Amino acid sequence: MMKREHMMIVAHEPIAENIYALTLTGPLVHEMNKPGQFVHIKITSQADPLLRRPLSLCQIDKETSQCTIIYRKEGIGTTLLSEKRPGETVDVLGPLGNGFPLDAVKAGQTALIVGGGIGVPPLYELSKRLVKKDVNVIHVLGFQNKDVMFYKNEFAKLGETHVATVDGSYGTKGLVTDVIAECAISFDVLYACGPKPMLKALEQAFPNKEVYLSLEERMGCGIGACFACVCRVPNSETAYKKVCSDGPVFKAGEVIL
Amino acid sequence: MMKREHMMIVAHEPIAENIYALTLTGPLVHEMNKPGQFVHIKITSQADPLLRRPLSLCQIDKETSQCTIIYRKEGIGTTLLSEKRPGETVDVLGPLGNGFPLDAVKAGQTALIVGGGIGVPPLYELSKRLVKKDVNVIHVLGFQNKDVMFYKNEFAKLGETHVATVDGSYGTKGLVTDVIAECAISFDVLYACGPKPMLKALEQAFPNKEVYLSLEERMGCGIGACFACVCRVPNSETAYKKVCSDGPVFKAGEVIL
Amino acid sequence: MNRLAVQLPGLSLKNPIMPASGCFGFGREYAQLYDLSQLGAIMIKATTLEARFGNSTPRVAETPSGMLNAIGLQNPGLQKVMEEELPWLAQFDVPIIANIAGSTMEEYVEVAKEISKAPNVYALELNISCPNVKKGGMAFGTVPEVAAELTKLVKEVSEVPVYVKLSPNVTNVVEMARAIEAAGADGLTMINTLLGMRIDVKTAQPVLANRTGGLSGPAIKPIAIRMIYEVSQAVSIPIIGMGGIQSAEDVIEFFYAGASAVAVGTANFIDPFVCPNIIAELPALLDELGFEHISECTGRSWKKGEPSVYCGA
Amino acid sequence: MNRLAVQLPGLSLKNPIMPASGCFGFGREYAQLYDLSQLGAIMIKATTLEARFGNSTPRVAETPSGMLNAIGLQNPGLQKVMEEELPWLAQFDVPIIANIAGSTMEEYVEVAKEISKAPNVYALELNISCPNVKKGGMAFGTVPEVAAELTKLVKEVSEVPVYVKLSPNVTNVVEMARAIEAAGADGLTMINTLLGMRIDVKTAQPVLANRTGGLSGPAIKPIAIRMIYEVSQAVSIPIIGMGGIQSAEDVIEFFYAGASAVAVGTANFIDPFVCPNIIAELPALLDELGFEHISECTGRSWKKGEPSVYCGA
Ligand SMILES: Cc1cc2nc3c(=O)[nH]c(=O)nc-3n(C[C@H](O)[C@H](O)[C@H](O)COP(=O)(O)OP(=O)(O)OC[C@H]3O[C@@H](n4cnc5c(N)ncnc54)[C@H](O)[C@@H]3O)c2cc1C
Ligand SMILES: Cc1cc2nc3c(=O)[nH]c(=O)nc-3n(C[C@H](O)[C@H](O)[C@H](O)COP(=O)(O)OP(=O)(O)OC[C@H]3O[C@@H](n4cnc5c(N)ncnc54)[C@H](O)[C@@H]3O)c2cc1C
Ligand SMILES: Cc1cc2nc3c(=O)[nH]c(=O)nc-3n(C[C@H](O)[C@H](O)[C@H](O)COP(=O)(O)O)c2cc1C
Ligand SMILES: Cc1cc2nc3c(=O)[nH]c(=O)nc-3n(C[C@H](O)[C@H](O)[C@H](O)COP(=O)(O)O)c2cc1C
Ligand code: FES
Ligand code: FES
Repeated sequence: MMKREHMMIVAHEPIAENIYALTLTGPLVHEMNKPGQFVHIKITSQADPLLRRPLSLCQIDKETSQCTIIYRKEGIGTTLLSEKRPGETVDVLGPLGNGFPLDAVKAGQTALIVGGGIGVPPLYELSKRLVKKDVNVIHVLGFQNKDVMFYKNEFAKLGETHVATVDGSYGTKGLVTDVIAECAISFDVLYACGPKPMLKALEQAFPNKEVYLSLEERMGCGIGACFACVCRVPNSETAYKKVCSDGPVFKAGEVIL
Repeated sequence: MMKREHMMIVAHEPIAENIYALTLTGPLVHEMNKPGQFVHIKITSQADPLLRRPLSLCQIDKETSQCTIIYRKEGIGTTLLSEKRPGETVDVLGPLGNGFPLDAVKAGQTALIVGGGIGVPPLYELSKRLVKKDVNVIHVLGFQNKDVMFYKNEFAKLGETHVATVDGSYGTKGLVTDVIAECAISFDVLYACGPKPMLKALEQAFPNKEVYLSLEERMGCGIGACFACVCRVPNSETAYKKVCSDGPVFKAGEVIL
Repeated sequence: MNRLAVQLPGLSLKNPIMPASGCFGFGREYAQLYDLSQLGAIMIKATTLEARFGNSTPRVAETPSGMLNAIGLQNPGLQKVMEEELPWLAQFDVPIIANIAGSTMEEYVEVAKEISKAPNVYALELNISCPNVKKGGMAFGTVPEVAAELTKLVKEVSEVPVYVKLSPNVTNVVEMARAIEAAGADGLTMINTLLGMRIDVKTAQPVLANRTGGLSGPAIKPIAIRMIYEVSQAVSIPIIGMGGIQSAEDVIEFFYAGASAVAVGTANFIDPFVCPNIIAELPALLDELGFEHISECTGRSWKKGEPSVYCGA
Repeated sequence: MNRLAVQLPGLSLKNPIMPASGCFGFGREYAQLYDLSQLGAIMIKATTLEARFGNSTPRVAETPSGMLNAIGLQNPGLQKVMEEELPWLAQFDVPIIANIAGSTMEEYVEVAKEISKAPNVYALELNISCPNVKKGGMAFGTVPEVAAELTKLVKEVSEVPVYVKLSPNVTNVVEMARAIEAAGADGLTMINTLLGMRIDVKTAQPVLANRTGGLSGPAIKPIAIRMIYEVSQAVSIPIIGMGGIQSAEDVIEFFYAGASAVAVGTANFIDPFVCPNIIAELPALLDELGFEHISECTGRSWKKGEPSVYCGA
């Protein structure tokens, strides 16, 4: 169940250029179930910056009561977050949203897992869970360049892993869709998280496949109350889904990207 | 000269109920000259709380490049300040204002030093300097009660020290003026810092003595530019003095309390 | 004796704390977190005659100690609110204040007439001041005669008392308040959001798809306090105050300014438990300040030297 | 080529950054910290005919990401400003914009006539919107006809271009701006402070001795941006923007909204070096954003698809 908790930072370090891994501990970890869920973090106790920041769960370890988040230092909130040290606490609301459906793919089947940039983190917990279910996983990860690449090795340990970089500084030069086409990857179910153009390209590329996409939208409450994060539903003028509480993961076609 | 510097916290601890001693280090210490000067501290890098907080210098040690501030946890700014740990920095603007005139009293003469509550800190550096000049110092310190009393021993090492508490939990029950009257303290020059009613009482009690009073006022800039902290001057409709840049120490009669 | 109970036209509240309209949906999300019966009342999301999708996203943007929103009155429409949301809310022991909006006077009247019949709707709140819709909204909230006319029409059909929500985007809020009081309003709620905007430094384009939006949160608190201070001295109907409330201390400040109850908006997004927390903290704060009953605080900043009299339920 | 130089009526500025009136005194304090010749211009503290003490203290109060002030136009009066402050400022290579105020139209006219003769005064800024003085101030700033009349009278006597400072405390800022433009103003400056208030929880009394005060600082930035966005599309005279600016990014946001230069107020209190710091940071920011000259940024949020043309000095 969703709760609010001041979680303690146990580890916090840069893992690539402007990319940080933040490990938190607290009872709240025991509420975290599905890969693809996110938490909403209030970074200071003061009114500026005012809003919570949505960040995906990248690893959930109930044994040690720890969870890990990977984030990019972007604006003021993540910059202030990056200054926090182990021993300090952060105010966490979560877990929020519905994660990736694990039962969409069966043991022995193949899941293609596609991540772009800072959309990669939630896919790691997803992949771990699928591997545990004996699903065959193939990862295609896209980054701007080698310097901002992270978790390649971690993913490689779980299954076949391809990397594309926009500038060609590592792996295939180009986009994740280039890799998928080039390697003629075949799969049963596709899971993806990343920038909207990437998600749109994947949706279009595989109209007849089962595809799950994790979306991002500017949020107010993060829990479904404020109507900030809605997206439209096909064939309706007024129907909508909320990214925070109905998503962030949607089946391709369920909402208009 | 006034400068802005991020000073490093070397020590920070509670010394009485809600009273903290904060020791800072940095080159700025070498600009700090007069007891009674203050610094203007910005507590977070964010816009809330927005304004700097004026806090008096309690000790200036050029040899170790350290200065100490003693403050009471009052509102949001000092509460956030109290959470800062050694190793962190604070944004300091200073030194500001004109301190107590040391040359108003000569070697061998007697200075009566009167402090009330959180007005006590700047008097410590003042007393040290006067003692160094071979001035005879007598301290009268007033506190609400024993729990919020601080620096009694430090002052006692420098000279005769009397304490009054409002509730009688330590020393004389009553106000600093009660102690002065009771003990029939005689002196050449009086220096005081504390709540306005105390300063007024002292001004009235010693109309023929040389009396220096350190004032408090709500501040904007702290450097004389915003006209927030003005007080009136006797016998004029428009004349004024600024507490931040003309004060905070004024000779009794110079401004209207 | 309940030290927090307050009586307002149509509303017998166990405490004066309620979530503000648009910041609590229809309560379903918060009901997963705590028992809504703890609340003094609930101001539900603005309801219009037909369902509305609202504006394109992004619909929110952060500002220093505040946020802009341009939701654009998204709501499921009168019928669904009557058939699904209000009956669902009836399971809680809490009066509902129905926030209503429209593009025309007729729409307001129609919604008011129907929604005021719902058994758990104890009052209406006329949203005449939404800055995020093209038609209606703003104009109703800035021209005294228009606001008065609308108030009159709604009063004629409403089965419950009518509160009118004032816009802060006016030169003279007292003039608006007086016109609305004269037109028969039972109470005022204030303030709605201030019209604001943010532009993205990288793209040079407004952050909100709607370009402008309504500013809420702590940043606007001093403006809300000033307006309530002015209006409460000029009218004799009660005021439900709002604008940046985050704590029990803020609630007291609004009462001192002249409010008789308060609503909490944006703060629900930062701390979803803010309303029950404030309710829990108020008695101790009243003790500290030396008040028997919270109503003693109303207007204290301008009612000079008034003796402290118990005046609650 | 100077990428920051901008040309405004009467003002040939080496850069578009200037301290806002009332937040920089007459420059003496900041001159101890840096060379004032670095600044684009200086807007001096409001000058009235006679010396004024202003309001009682406390005169400032903190609010979330903002502050309230009720200085009340304290200043040494026209004569002293002419004889002491302006000549002292003449040692710096920086144009002065004289902010003038009054209780009557006659007072404005008299001050404008004299002060515009000072050799280093290159423009006037009519403060028709000070919320902290009983007479004048507010009314001049909220009624278009009154503002237009005052503008006309001052234009008749002034030897330098006249900028009029708009109040945000109005329903329709565009209407005010148009009336003032039609009356012959050479430029607009906006925004002045929003009227606000804080009440002390312990005493139940307003924190400011004057009770209400003007809200400034980052909290009001989204309101300033919105108003400049609206007004810049409705008038053809240039706008000097202000309200919560703290950084080079903020400056760009004001330009995108429609400003041609900016003033920095409250931020000087938080960081006395803020103006020279912003000036130093702007060129790198222009590089990052791909602009040759800062003037290209003006109005970019609404001038859609306009080709990037160099239009500076
Ligand atoms: C469901 C979800 C999961 C996410 N998971 C991750 C993650 O695991 N790692 C990661 O690095 N980032 C993630 N993001 C994006 C992350 O929320 C933003 O990068 C972050 O909010 C930026 O905050 P800031 O203060 O640094 O930037 P600022 O630009 O200062 O933020 C200003 C405002 O805009 C919002 N905002 C800015 N960028 C985004 C964005 N891309 N999406 C939504 N809101 C935004 C902020 O939340 C804030 O309200 C996720 C976003 C969503 C919606
Ligand atoms: C010249 C000078 C020297 C001072 N020296 C000391 C000192 O050595 N130790 C100490 O404990 N206190 C000192 N004070 C008082 C100290 O500045 C306030 O206690 C502090 O600003 C309170 O900040 P806050 O955020 O905790 O309270 P808040 O109530 O949150 O502050 C809100 C605003 O009011 C201002 N404010 C509140 N109380 C005062 C006050 N008494 N005087 C001036 N402004 C105030 C704050 O600076 C801030 O702008 C001094 C004040 C002045 C003017
Ligand atoms: C996301 C959001 C949606 C809102 N929707 C409505 C609405 O539908 N009707 C209305 O009258 N006010 C609406 N408001 C205004 C609030 O009810 C309230 O008046 C305002 O936000 C000030 O209070 P606050 O600062 O506590 O949020 C909305 C505010 C926000 C932030
Ligand atoms: C302490 C203070 C004094 C001010 N005095 C004046 C003044 O004399 N004349 C004037 O036109 N504006 C005055 N202002 C308004 C500022 O010039 C500016 O318009 C406003 O503060 C918004 O900008 P900011 O948010 O950067 O401070 C004053 C503002 C402050 C904070
Ligand atoms: S963020 Fe509030 S409804 Fe999704
Ligand atoms: S605090 Fe600004 S003049 Fe003293």
